[in-house]
Amino acid sequence: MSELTVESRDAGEVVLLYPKGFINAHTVRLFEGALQNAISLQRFKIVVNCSSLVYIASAGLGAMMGAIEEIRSNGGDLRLASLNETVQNIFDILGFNHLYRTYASEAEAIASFGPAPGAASGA
Amino acid sequence: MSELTVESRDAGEVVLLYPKGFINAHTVRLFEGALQNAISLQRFKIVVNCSSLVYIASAGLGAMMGAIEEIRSNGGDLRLASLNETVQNIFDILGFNHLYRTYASEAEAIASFGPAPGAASGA
Amino acid sequence: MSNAPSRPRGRTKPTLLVSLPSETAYLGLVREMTKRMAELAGFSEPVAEKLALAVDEAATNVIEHAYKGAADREVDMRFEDRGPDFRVELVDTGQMVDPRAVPHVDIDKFVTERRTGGLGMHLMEKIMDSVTFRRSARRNVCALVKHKEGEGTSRG
Amino acid sequence: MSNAPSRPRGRTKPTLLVSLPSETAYLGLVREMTKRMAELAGFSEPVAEKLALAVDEAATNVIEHAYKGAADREVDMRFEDRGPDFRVELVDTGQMVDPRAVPHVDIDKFVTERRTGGLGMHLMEKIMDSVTFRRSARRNVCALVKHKEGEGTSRG
Ligand SMILES: Nc1ncnc2c1ncn2[C@@H]1O[C@H](COP(=O)(O)OP(=O)(O)O)[C@@H](O)[C@H]1O
Ligand SMILES: Nc1ncnc2c1ncn2[C@@H]1O[C@H](COP(=O)(O)OP(=O)(O)O)[C@@H](O)[C@H]1O
Repeated sequence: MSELTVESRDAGEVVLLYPKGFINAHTVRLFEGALQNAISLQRFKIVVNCSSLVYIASAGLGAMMGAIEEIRSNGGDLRLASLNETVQNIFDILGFNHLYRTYASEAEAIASFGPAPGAASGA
Repeated sequence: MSELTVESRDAGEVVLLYPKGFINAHTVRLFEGALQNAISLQRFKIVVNCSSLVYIASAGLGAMMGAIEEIRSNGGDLRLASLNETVQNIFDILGFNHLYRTYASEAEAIASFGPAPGAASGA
Repeated sequence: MSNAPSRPRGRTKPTLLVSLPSETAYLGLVREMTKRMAELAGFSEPVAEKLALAVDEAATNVIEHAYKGAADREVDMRFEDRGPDFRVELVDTGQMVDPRAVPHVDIDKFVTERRTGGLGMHLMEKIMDSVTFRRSARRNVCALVKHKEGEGTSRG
Repeated sequence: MSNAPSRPRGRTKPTLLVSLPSETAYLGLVREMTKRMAELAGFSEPVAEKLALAVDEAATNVIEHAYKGAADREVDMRFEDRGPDFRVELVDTGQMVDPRAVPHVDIDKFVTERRTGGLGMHLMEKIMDSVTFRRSARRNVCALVKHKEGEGTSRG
């Protein structure tokens, strides 16, 4: 049974994370690991695509809180895309919308980091 | 909470039933009601489209067994379309494949009843 | 294996105990719990779904036969991950089941004779490795066991 | 039915009792059970999902704080549909909780100070109408209550 999987992909300078399933205190290590992995690779522009994230308990929000300081102090950010209603709702309850930028689509979240250096010269 | 809904549609002489969700001893009355309704309207050519049927316990199979005699003795039949793997499996365990004809698609199940009288003249 | 009163001895993994009202409205919960416990015990999803069906059938029988449909009684369930075995017990205080009185379905006859009863028991026996009924201390205990090593070669 | 001591008196609807190991592996089951029990009590699916989150948080706290992560203890849960109230109790035999010692999160400070703890408690309180802790007979009881009439106007 895999209650959670987290895939990771590159989109230029941006790292995309795809948590799929349920983040609770049991599965959160996997999500935390994916965040820490990006950080250890010095990849600080992170988009979490939440389109397949069904559920997130406070443990998952804590994992983001635990990483955000380091991410931002290195000129990066953690931004969220495609939250479903349940997850959006949890964010709202906690006032996380003041803390994290969320976007309706992955493309918008990626674009929010500005044009990639490669893209500018390659046009 | 609706664990089961059963829609009914007409396709010429054939009645299509769309059980959606879970058929168990709690929800089976609804399925039984849909079968009995078709029978009471003298509609004996019945296709149960199982594409949204997630689960069927013996109560649901019992409901079909309870109706099949009357359906067949009136020149009709109860045929099944688009069973998912779980449901197909339950059928196999019980040897129901000897009792009921199953089809990969709804169109095939409808066609198995032969051309509708209207269709033949309308061509 | 089934002479344990109710607590098993030794290194049995922790157990889930559930006590629920004898209402068919709870059968969906029984199905979900069983599926999840089977997955936690290591069964693949398709097998876990079949185990959930067997336990649904057993719980349905307790409600419909042992309690004759009375909705104000209690069904106690125990899920155990016993190393090589996944074991589910259902306990009721209703009418006694005489295992010899329970009709065994001959599925070929079934097909020709078109009976409607007996399907649940047949499913339970096809899916599980063992299905036993016993009476102890005025309670009926139905025990369903599935061996883990047989998972891949499950008949069901 | 049963004269079990743990049964509440009166016309309270039948109750679901669950006893599970103090392992985070069971949190998914806790979530599913709560969602289903909330739906059976009449809450809409979105509200039932929030109630499931609150109970997940409470169970997580029992495992992580009361039992300090020990996986071999027991968490007892009771779900009750008390007419106007949906009530879930979690009982543990672990470390005592002093409700006054539990830090209340000021979400605005939280945002500026970027703490990581306290989120679970905050969610529970936002979602439920009442969250109480009490100690009785060496057991900790955490009771979560949601009024049904408030469903439509749920703050969460
Ligand atoms: N838990 C039980 N308590 C009492 N009788 C039972 C129980 N389970 C099964 N039986 C008996 O066995 C018969 C066959 O059960 P089953 O195969 O589930 O079919 P059905 O429930 O449709 O009759 C029942 O009709 C009943 O007489
Ligand atoms: N069931 C409990 N038993 C003991 N202490 C608890 C319990 N629930 C909460 N606490 C205390 O309250 C604090 C806040 O809990 P919570 O908001 O869930 O955040 P976190 O668990 O992330 O610390 C915990 O750190 C703990 O000290």
